[in-house]
Amino acid sequence: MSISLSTRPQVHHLLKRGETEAIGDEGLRKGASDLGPAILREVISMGENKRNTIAVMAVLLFGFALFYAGTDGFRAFTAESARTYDINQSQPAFPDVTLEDSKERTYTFDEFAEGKYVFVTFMYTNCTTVCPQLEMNMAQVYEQIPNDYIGEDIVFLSISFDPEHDDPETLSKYRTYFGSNGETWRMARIHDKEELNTVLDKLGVIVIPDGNGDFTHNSAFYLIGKSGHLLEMMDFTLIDEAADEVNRLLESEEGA
Amino acid sequence: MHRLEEIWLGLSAGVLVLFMVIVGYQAFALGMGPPSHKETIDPQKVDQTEPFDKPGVYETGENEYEVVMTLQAFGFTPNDIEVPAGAEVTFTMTSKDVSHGFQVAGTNINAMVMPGHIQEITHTFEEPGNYLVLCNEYCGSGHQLMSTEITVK
Amino acid sequence: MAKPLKDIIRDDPKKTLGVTPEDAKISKAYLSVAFITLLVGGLLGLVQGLERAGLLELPAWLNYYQVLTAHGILLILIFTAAFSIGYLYAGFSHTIGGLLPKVRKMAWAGFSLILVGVALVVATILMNEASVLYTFYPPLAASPVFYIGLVFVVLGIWSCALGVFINYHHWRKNHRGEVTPLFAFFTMGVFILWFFGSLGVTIEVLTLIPWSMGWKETINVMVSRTLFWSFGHTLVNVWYIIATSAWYVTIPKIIGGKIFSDKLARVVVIMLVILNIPGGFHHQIIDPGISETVKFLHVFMSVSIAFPSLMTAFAMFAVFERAGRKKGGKGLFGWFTKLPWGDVRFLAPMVAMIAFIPGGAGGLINTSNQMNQVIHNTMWVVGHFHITVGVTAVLTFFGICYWLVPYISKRQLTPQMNKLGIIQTIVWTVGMILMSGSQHMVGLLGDPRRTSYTTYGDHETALGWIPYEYVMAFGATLLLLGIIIQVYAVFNMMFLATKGESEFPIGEVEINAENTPLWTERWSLWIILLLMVVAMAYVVPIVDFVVNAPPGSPPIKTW
Amino acid sequence: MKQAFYGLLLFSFLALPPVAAVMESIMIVHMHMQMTLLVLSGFLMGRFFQLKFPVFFKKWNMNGIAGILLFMIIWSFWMIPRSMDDALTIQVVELFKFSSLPFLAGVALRDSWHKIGARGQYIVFGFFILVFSFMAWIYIGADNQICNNYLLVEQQTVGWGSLFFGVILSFYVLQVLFIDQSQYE
Repeated sequence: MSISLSTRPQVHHLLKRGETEAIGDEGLRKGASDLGPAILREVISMGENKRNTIAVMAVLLFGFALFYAGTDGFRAFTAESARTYDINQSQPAFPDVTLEDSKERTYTFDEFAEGKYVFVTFMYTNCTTVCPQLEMNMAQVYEQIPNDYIGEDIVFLSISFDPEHDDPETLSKYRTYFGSNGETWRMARIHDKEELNTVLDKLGVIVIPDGNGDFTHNSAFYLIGKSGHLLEMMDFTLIDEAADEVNRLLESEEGA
Repeated sequence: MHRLEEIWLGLSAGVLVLFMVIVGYQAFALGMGPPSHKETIDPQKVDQTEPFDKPGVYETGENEYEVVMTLQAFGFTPNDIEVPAGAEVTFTMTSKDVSHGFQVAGTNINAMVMPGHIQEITHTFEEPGNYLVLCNEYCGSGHQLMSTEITVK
Repeated sequence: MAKPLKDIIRDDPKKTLGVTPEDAKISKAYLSVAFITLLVGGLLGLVQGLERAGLLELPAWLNYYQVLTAHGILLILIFTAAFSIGYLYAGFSHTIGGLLPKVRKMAWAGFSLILVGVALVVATILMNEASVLYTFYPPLAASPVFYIGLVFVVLGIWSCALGVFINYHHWRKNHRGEVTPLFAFFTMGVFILWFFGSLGVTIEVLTLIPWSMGWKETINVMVSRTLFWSFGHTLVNVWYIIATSAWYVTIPKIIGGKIFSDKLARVVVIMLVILNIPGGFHHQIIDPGISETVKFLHVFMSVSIAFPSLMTAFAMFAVFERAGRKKGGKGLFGWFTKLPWGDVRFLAPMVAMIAFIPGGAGGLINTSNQMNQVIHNTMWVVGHFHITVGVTAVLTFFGICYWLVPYISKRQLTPQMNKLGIIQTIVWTVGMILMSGSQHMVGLLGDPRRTSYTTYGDHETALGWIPYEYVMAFGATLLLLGIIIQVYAVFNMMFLATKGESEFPIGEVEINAENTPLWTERWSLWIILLLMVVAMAYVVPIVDFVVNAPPGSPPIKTW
Repeated sequence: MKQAFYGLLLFSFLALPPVAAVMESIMIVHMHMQMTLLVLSGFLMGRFFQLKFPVFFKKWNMNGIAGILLFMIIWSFWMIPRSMDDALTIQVVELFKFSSLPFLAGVALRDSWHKIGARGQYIVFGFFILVFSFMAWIYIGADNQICNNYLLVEQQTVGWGSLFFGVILSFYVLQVLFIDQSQYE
């Protein structure tokens, strides 16, 4: 079983050096064209060309279909973008879980939300990379919302997915770094492992512990509508767009 | 290829694969994998870092113990350790200076303890006795003196 | 295949007329260094063995770890390198018809570089500035001069490697459409592996130099360690390929047989070159900071090296059986007795091969996740590499001497030397069985390696190890005796034995064997595959150690 | 035919659930080793199909272009982070991976490699260097998740690994281009 890995045509292997020189390329070409009369050759090559074109077209078409299907029509090249797209489409309901906030109060999500919009992020306080940025950006969105709406029509909530470490004490300290007031913008943990997992699963938040006490996770802004369903999932790096979107929703609500 | 050669190589490959299967089964299904803890620590600030600021033996559950241990040239802290027979003991270790080895003669406890890294190994001591703990990675002129004992009662 | 003599003389005058005197000089120089080093290193080995058993107390100016460092570096690095270069250059010159003048110069340049390196390394060890052992794990910090000496040694080896590459290229240009002689093929494989295998440790040493000088404050311990082992175990396999070169190429000729399959031998070399470098990772199986899955993958990569070795086992025994049967051996094992047991040129490498059966099995144990935990850093490991390196590689080297030295010095292997060689082989074998055997056993009981004499405060477990250590010391004594005989034999054959022509035994291929395809010569492709395998193996731990690096360690001197 | 058998053996080994699970648990092993080995198994098994359906290959892959395009398309598809993530979470996608890589990409590569000639092979090498460079660029540079199933450090590992592969492959191609290969044949 020898696999030839040569990058040159195989013919040279079969002929010794001297012979190759004697026959030369001329001879090789002649050998190849000894297939039949000129006309027949013409016909064959026409058929060949056509088939080659067909085959290439078919492959390209297949490739196009494959990429189209695999990327939701060239929209989602990462699973994260696919997830955003999916969730924005399906608008899952936020599960009614029990929260424990930085002031050691416990209540369910529905009690907290009660006919308001909720602007949600997921984080953990030990995080040194994305989470501070995420919360910082959240703070900027918070500031861009007119005061009238805050607390009345919309509340903010940062949920920790590291309940073991993030007790109320830790959260109340963490909250002050970003100017969260603990009332209209609360930081809370979901104590019950099962409930936590349901939320993460429903909203497609993926959290992988890395063994060092840190987590690799995805981040986004989640806007929950008044009915408790997810309205929109937004890129957390686009602060102004997110704030505008929220404001637009709140205003249209008022007008109606 | 010769027929016999092919049979021989086929068998060899089979044995090697079987070997891998056993190793893999033990490591992943039976949880007998080698100590591979991943946390890190500043090797120059071990004394100020939790939990190594308070090395010692802690009872963490029913017949479960955690030994927080630092290794330095040429000794182990805490020094003499006492646990009851049948206790499941987890050693959480780090080095304050150079590379050390943590070996308990007569058991399968054997782990490298590197500066900057926290290593963990768990063992259940069934038999009472006086176990010899020694450093098995060269750490300097007093390397042969670096030892302690675990007393299992 | 047999060419008329006239043609041979025209094509390859040097082959017909024996060794080229200039090339022989290179080999003689390297071999002399090798065997002087062996004598010193062996003596230090005995000192260690006696100290370890508590039979000898070292004077105040010399400590155990100093002796151990010198023993390790002299034997593992210098003896093997010098011997290998001497041997390979002789065979390379013989099979391709002499070295180019510039390649000769490179070999001499390499020789000087290695000598300078050895001088620097030995000086720092003697001054007790470098008792960091052969593995010099940071943050143990030796004097910068020690590391600079190591760089010189590596540069010397690279110079020789480059010489081989240049000469090979030259040969290829003039022999289009031909496969290289098998011995030259082995030589290429060895030097390619040597070069790429030493890249990791070179990077490590180059980062250690500024650190040991105080220009850089800290070092990443785990990265250094990983880089070291990418080299540390590859080196062992370099010797192994060198030993197999003698098995494949010369033994068939010595025993009056034929090479089983030229193609198979080359495939084995290619596989060993491609697969080898990741094998070193099993030294880190119980290290922190590497996940179990990555370790498991490395077990797989290490174990895969066993495959070409099993191919070798088959090929060698096929050669033996055919040669024995040709000489009239009957029945299932009759051929075995027909082998030339009284010829040291066969006996020594044969014992070496047999030793690789337990040696290789021990290797599989060392490389597997859980069993490694039982014997990691114990005397078992010492026993393991004394049987693999000390017997499989070194005893083959010894056997090679009995035809190589007469060949390069235009003398003969006299019957007295042959007899001496047989005695040497027996002394060596018995010594190793005693020493390595007791090391294996006491290792299982937990006796740590690289540790000066100690009873750990008369702990009963430690006291139980002492009897084994006595046996070790006794074995070490026999081994030193063996070394003295060997060194005497080498220099006798080099300068004193009867003059005459000796042949360089190059086996011929079986007539009906497959032809060797030319694709085996695509070294650029094998190098690419080698690098891909290395990348696959090392990118995960290295990136992990760099990205999740803890604060580094400053240089520390604890001796 | 023997190599087709070895190919099948390799393929069955890779498809064993524990083997697949171990390989997929490390991102770089998943992308660069498992997928490569799958293609290799198909490459070996290709011999079987070539002998079984000689007419088909001759007819529809006359000059090798269609085959090599198919190979490149399949390979690129699996280098999309999304596809790889989906393979881990969606059974059907995983099944598609295990069939497309060997039976479409591997077999096509086998049949086309010699047909496309030296120039075509350079293009394939160029394609690989491009893919590797691109992966190096996105994975090393990315400071947030591209793949939801792996840690950030694993993504970076893939980036550096791809960079390394790209560089050594470039060296290889340069070497083939500038050193006269005929002396090695």
